[in-house]
Amino acid sequence: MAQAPVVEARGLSLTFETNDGPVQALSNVDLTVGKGEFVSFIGPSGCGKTTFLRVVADLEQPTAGHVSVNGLSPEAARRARAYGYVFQAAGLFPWRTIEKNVALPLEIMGFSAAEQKERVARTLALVNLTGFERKYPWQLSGGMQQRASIARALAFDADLLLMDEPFGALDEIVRDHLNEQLLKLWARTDKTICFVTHSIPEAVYLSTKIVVMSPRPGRVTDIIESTLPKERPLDIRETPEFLEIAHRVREGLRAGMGDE
Amino acid sequence: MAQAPVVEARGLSLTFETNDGPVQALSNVDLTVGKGEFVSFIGPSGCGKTTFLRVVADLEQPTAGHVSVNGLSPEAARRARAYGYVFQAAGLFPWRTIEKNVALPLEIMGFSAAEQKERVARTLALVNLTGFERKYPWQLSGGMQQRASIARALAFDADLLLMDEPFGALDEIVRDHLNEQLLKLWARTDKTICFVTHSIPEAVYLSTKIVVMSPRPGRVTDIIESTLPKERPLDIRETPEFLEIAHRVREGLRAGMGDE
Amino acid sequence: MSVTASAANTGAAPAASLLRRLGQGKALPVSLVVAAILLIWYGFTVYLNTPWQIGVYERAGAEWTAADLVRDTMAQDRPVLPAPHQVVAEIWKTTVETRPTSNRSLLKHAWITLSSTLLGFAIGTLLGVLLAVGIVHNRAMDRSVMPWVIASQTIPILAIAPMIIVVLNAVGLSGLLPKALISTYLSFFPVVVGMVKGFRSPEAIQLDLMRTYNASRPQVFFKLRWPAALPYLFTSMKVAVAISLVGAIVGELPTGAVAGLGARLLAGSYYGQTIQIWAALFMAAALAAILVALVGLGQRLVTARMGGRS
Amino acid sequence: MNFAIAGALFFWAGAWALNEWLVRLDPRAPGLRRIIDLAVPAIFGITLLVVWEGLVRGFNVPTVLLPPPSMIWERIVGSLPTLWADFRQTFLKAVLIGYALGCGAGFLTAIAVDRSPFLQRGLLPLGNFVSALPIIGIAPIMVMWFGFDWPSKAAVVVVMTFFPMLVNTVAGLSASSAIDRDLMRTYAASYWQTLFKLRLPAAGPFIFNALKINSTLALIGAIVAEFFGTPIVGMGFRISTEVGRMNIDMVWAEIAVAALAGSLFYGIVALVERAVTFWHPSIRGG
Amino acid sequence: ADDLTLQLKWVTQAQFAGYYVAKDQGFYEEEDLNVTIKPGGPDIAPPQVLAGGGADVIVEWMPAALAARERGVPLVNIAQPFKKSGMMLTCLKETGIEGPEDFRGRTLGVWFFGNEYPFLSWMSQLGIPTDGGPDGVEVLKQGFNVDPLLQKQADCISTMTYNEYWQVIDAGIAAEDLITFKYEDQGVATLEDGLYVLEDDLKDPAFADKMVRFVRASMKGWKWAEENPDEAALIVLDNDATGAQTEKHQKRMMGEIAKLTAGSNGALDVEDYERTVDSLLAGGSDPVITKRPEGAWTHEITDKAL
Ligand SMILES: Nc1ncnc2c1ncn2[C@@H]1O[C@H](COP(=O)(O)OP(=O)(O)OP(=O)(O)O)[C@@H](O)[C@H]1O
Ligand SMILES: Nc1ncnc2c1ncn2[C@@H]1O[C@H](COP(=O)(O)OP(=O)(O)OP(=O)(O)O)[C@@H](O)[C@H]1O
Ligand SMILES: Cc1ncc(C[n+]2csc(CCO)c2C)c(N)n1
Ligand SMILES: [Mg+2]
Ligand SMILES: [Mg+2]
Repeated sequence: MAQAPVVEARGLSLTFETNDGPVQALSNVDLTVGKGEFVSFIGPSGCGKTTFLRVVADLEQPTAGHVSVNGLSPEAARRARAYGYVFQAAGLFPWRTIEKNVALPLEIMGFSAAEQKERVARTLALVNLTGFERKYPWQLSGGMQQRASIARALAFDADLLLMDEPFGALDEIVRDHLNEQLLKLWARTDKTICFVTHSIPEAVYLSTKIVVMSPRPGRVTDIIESTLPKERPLDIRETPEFLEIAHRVREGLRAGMGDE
Repeated sequence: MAQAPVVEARGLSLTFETNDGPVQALSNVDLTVGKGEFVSFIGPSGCGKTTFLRVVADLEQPTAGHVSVNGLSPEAARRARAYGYVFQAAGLFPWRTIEKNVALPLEIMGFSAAEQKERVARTLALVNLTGFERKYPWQLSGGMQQRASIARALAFDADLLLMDEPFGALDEIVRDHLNEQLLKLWARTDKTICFVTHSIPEAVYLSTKIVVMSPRPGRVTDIIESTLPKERPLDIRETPEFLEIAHRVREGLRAGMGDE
Repeated sequence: MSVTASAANTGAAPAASLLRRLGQGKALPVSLVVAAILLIWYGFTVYLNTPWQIGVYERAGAEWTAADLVRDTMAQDRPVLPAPHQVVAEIWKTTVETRPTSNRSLLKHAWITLSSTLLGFAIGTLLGVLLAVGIVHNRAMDRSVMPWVIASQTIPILAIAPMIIVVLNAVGLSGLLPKALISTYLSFFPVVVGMVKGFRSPEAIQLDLMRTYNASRPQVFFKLRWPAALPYLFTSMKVAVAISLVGAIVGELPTGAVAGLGARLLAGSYYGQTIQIWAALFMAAALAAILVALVGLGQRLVTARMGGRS
Repeated sequence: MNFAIAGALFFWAGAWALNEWLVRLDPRAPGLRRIIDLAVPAIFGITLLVVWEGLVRGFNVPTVLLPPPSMIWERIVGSLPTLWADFRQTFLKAVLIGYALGCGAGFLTAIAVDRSPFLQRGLLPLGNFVSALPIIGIAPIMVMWFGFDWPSKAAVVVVMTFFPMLVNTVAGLSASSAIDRDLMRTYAASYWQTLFKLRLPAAGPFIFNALKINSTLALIGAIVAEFFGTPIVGMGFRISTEVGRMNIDMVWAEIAVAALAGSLFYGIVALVERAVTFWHPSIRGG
Repeated sequence: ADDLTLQLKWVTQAQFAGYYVAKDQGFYEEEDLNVTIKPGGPDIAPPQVLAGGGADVIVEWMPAALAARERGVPLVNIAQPFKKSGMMLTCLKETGIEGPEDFRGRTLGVWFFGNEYPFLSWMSQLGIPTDGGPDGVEVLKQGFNVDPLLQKQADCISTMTYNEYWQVIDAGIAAEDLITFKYEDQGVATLEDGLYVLEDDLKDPAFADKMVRFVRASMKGWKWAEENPDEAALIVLDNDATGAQTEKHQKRMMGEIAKLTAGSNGALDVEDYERTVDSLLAGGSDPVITKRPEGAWTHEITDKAL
């Protein structure tokens, strides 16, 4: 192995203690994400996808097992600002305008004012929100808020992106557009991306590797390596190869559901 | 026309005043939704779908034009508890457990305790949340929260359902399952449903009528009547008829985007 | 104390873990902070009492050393600042060594003050919540009452307290209630301000949801506004209970200052008995701390029952 | 005699009806709206004054107990220089300075308590302890320590305003939502960055609560503190002295000044609040 | 028995021993009276309580009583158990003050709340302005205690012969280190602790009769207290609900009080009254009272009582 894995999980388990007993969210997850990979996570609602990303991001402590990020502990990686995170809910600050929300990580990381301005404008354009810079979050539609939160995570150009259903509330056209943009960005910059989605075509179209998870306790039931080329025009989605992979993913999902 | 329309909009416009100028969210919308129809709204993010539902629900006042619900003003209809509304964000009360959240409208509408219990159990089962009755919202995954909010809207059995991207955060399998359940419910009870979605297949699979909207200011650019039979097995989605309608919708969307 | 003693017996490792546990509990931090404060306090005792003590030496023409000075500054009868142990001794003397029924018992005075504090606090909280409910639900009240509620708080209570008491006496109210009403007067305000904000804190989407159910105002109130306002309620109540105590003490002056911590403070102050003042002050502060802690306990219980996470 | 009472009650009923009608108008024009917003409390206030005048006259209440508003007004007009001197001494010096220091100290203590879990457990209980150091106990001590002039009054105000600020800021600092804190964590934002960019803005509504409560508390504190030794100027001095001299109209004149100043002070804080926490549902309109 | 409420001017102390003794020894009971004694405090204006119906009769100083009369509370003196004034100004010798002429430029502590009248009229008779300046005196509103003197925040403070003066002594300052200016000696004494009622009440014969019995019993109490000062002090101590008074202090206070009540049988001495009024009227530009009061006293009660 020439390159150290970006994310490596070994025997990872996580149990939440709740008022009416423990909930096992992750059970014995093993996974390796190499540098430059685009990994999609797919699995039924409540199977632990978010929880896995949160463990990687050092927002949740595993009850057993081990994770490393860029060879570091999740905490060290977080401190090194190794990743950008797009949450499942937009989580914009109501007291900041859209542009200020996007500028937030830039301010924290100490970018110059000019650089901030340039990056905010660029990423807002990327997610089609030019013209809404001065609006407050509650003045945007649900999809627009989600796009603003994507822009916020992209703005500071982390090498690892953790994206939790970023395109869930978007229409097909904007989604296609953003899928393309994301792929371009990925191809251009050699970022590593962990991407949660519920859309099988989206997962197949974007990923080099698709992780299929099964519910309660969340386990990895299948890992499908994509055979698609790195260059992917939108109409690759009609090729038999594409449909074949999509079929495998669907089968994997069904199998995982079956044994619940 | 034997039956009065359930929702009727004529020349409906709505402009929001914001700190940096007015935003026109709806412009001159005309639409009729008959009793027992299943109408999907599809359109790019920020085109006014949510705003339209909110006007019907009497949560927003149009700046021009006219809407009626069951022949009444939106306000009168709201007072008559004519509809159930599923919001785009789950909006569960954090201090209530899931079952208490679902029971909320039942409490308000004065159902007996036994009836409440029965209905909560039934609708939670419908959305696959049995076993999570006693959890608090923040102990659920994003998709589970969304399902809880769907259960809450279904619990009191309104004749008109306004659903704003109810299945956005759900995986394909759960989504298929809920799609089927919703269709069954609709067929069985003769409810009228207004349904916002970003998924073209979903819209085609579910609807008797698909309303395509275009962005800023939100206008209705196309209304497509479905020719599919009322009885719809899941595999209807592979029939040519289905694909033909989906194609029309996609074209309609593209056309709407084009003239922006 | 006994905890540390038993720790010493059980060996080093458990002792270390016990220390850690103590560090996580309140005991250790509180005692450290208290120790720091005591140290500073003793310092100030010597510093502030020195000028007077030197005067005494000079008038007596006595020889004195630094050690004498330190000892004597901590043993004055009417110190500028009494030493902590003098205050403790006074408290001990007037609580433990005195019959609780005696006029000299600090416990008796504390109880008298406490009873009007609690009564005033209860009425004040109730009144504050009711006013907030009115203000949130009725535009006319919002517009007209709120400014005057604010103005009412700028009236120095001590100035009108005698008149209140005279008037209340004239209509046949005497004893506990007039004093309690002064507590009420001070304590309802933080509750109004906090609860108006709290009742208005539900998110738009939550209110919209209730609207779609055509929920009645009481339903919106009890099922949404009230639970959403609870964090504000408890914060307000903490402030209110503390102010209530101040009100009860202030209220004891125009009622003839016959009994209660306020009367005690006043008498101490009238006769320049600083030690007695500080003892009463401490008693009052301890009462306040206990009351605030009780409200905090209620807060934790209720928050736990409501899902326990923001 | 009953003519005055009946007249007052009649006026009250009329004004009430007028107000109910006014708030129901709800005009679209913003100018008219503003006028109504001002008119309603004004009418309410005028009603209070008329009822007061009527009752005092009607029941022949001795003026040493409660003078009628008209008499108080005459006194205000006749004693402007005295009122101004008292106002300067008490409000401009003791209240404002004490308020700034007390709110500042409460705020900083809350931050310190928040920053260090050790202090949180060690200092917060003691903060509660300070909360009710009764004003009549500390006022003489402050006079002893800081002298007769306004600094001792400001010190009393500091002690009085400290606790509400402490409690509210501590509560406010835990008001940000879990997901927002997680977001800041993903940026590896420093404690101070999280504080300034997330937790303080989220705490804004609580902090302003304290600022509002304290704006009136500070005034009460400064005035009451002057009962315990002062140079012979100041609102509290005047009030206690004139009570002793049976010049109750002068007492109420000072009270009127206090109420006016306090309300203005509160109003300014409320305006700043609207500007700073514009995003909160309670202000955005819920 | 007839109910009757007495409002004192200050907290429970030997200054009011006569009333407590009368109650304790059953003198009021003998007169078929059921007397409630309300202690005062720094915030209680007895005339206000009287006007508000909270008391039937009050203990008040004459300057304050006459001032209140001018302000519309028609107080009438019905008895005057105190013959002499106990007020004085106490200064530290080390300040170099030797006589009233040295007051200029000094800081003096004065009690307000209606107790400032004797001081103000004294100063105006001396021609010393009281609004600061190098030529006048700097006046401080003195708190409840003698701290300003001990802390050297004031050059002189107001004291009563029976109370604050001894607190200064108790604080460890020797009498030789002090210089005192008694109002009696300065010829500016005004009458202190008298009994006052509302003029209108007196017109009611039943009320007047009650007052006769009250004054008779109270004076009996006072004489008893003068003769048994130590027992009287203990009775006062029993009635102190704050538990703050000390036996030593109250016994000594009783001794000093006895010196002030001696020489009064309870009836107002008209000469003393005139002297007080003259002193108050002599206030220059800002006199305490503007015109000679009429009907401010009566011998009607004492004549019947004694
Ligand atoms: N803070 C928590 N406390 C207790 N249980 C939790 C908590 N967070 C998540 N869970 C539980 O852990 C499980 C996994 O949740 P997670 O959010 O990872 O699901 P997910 O795969 O992201 O689902 P979705 O697609 O619906 O977002 C769920 O059963 C959920 O109830
Ligand atoms: N409260 C508001 N104030 C100002 N502008 C608003 C407000 N609510 C919505 N808008 C604007 O109205 C337009 C339509 O919003 P709407 O929420 O109806 O979109 P939508 O079709 O539901 O989009 P999405 O699919 O992203 O949810 C958007 O441009 C939005 O910015
Ligand atoms: C605010 C205040 N006002 C007056 C006095 C003084 N005072 C009132 S009655 C009385 C009789 C003697 O005890 C004395 C001395 C004070 N101490 N504090
Ligand atoms: Mg999730
Ligand atoms: Mg929407």
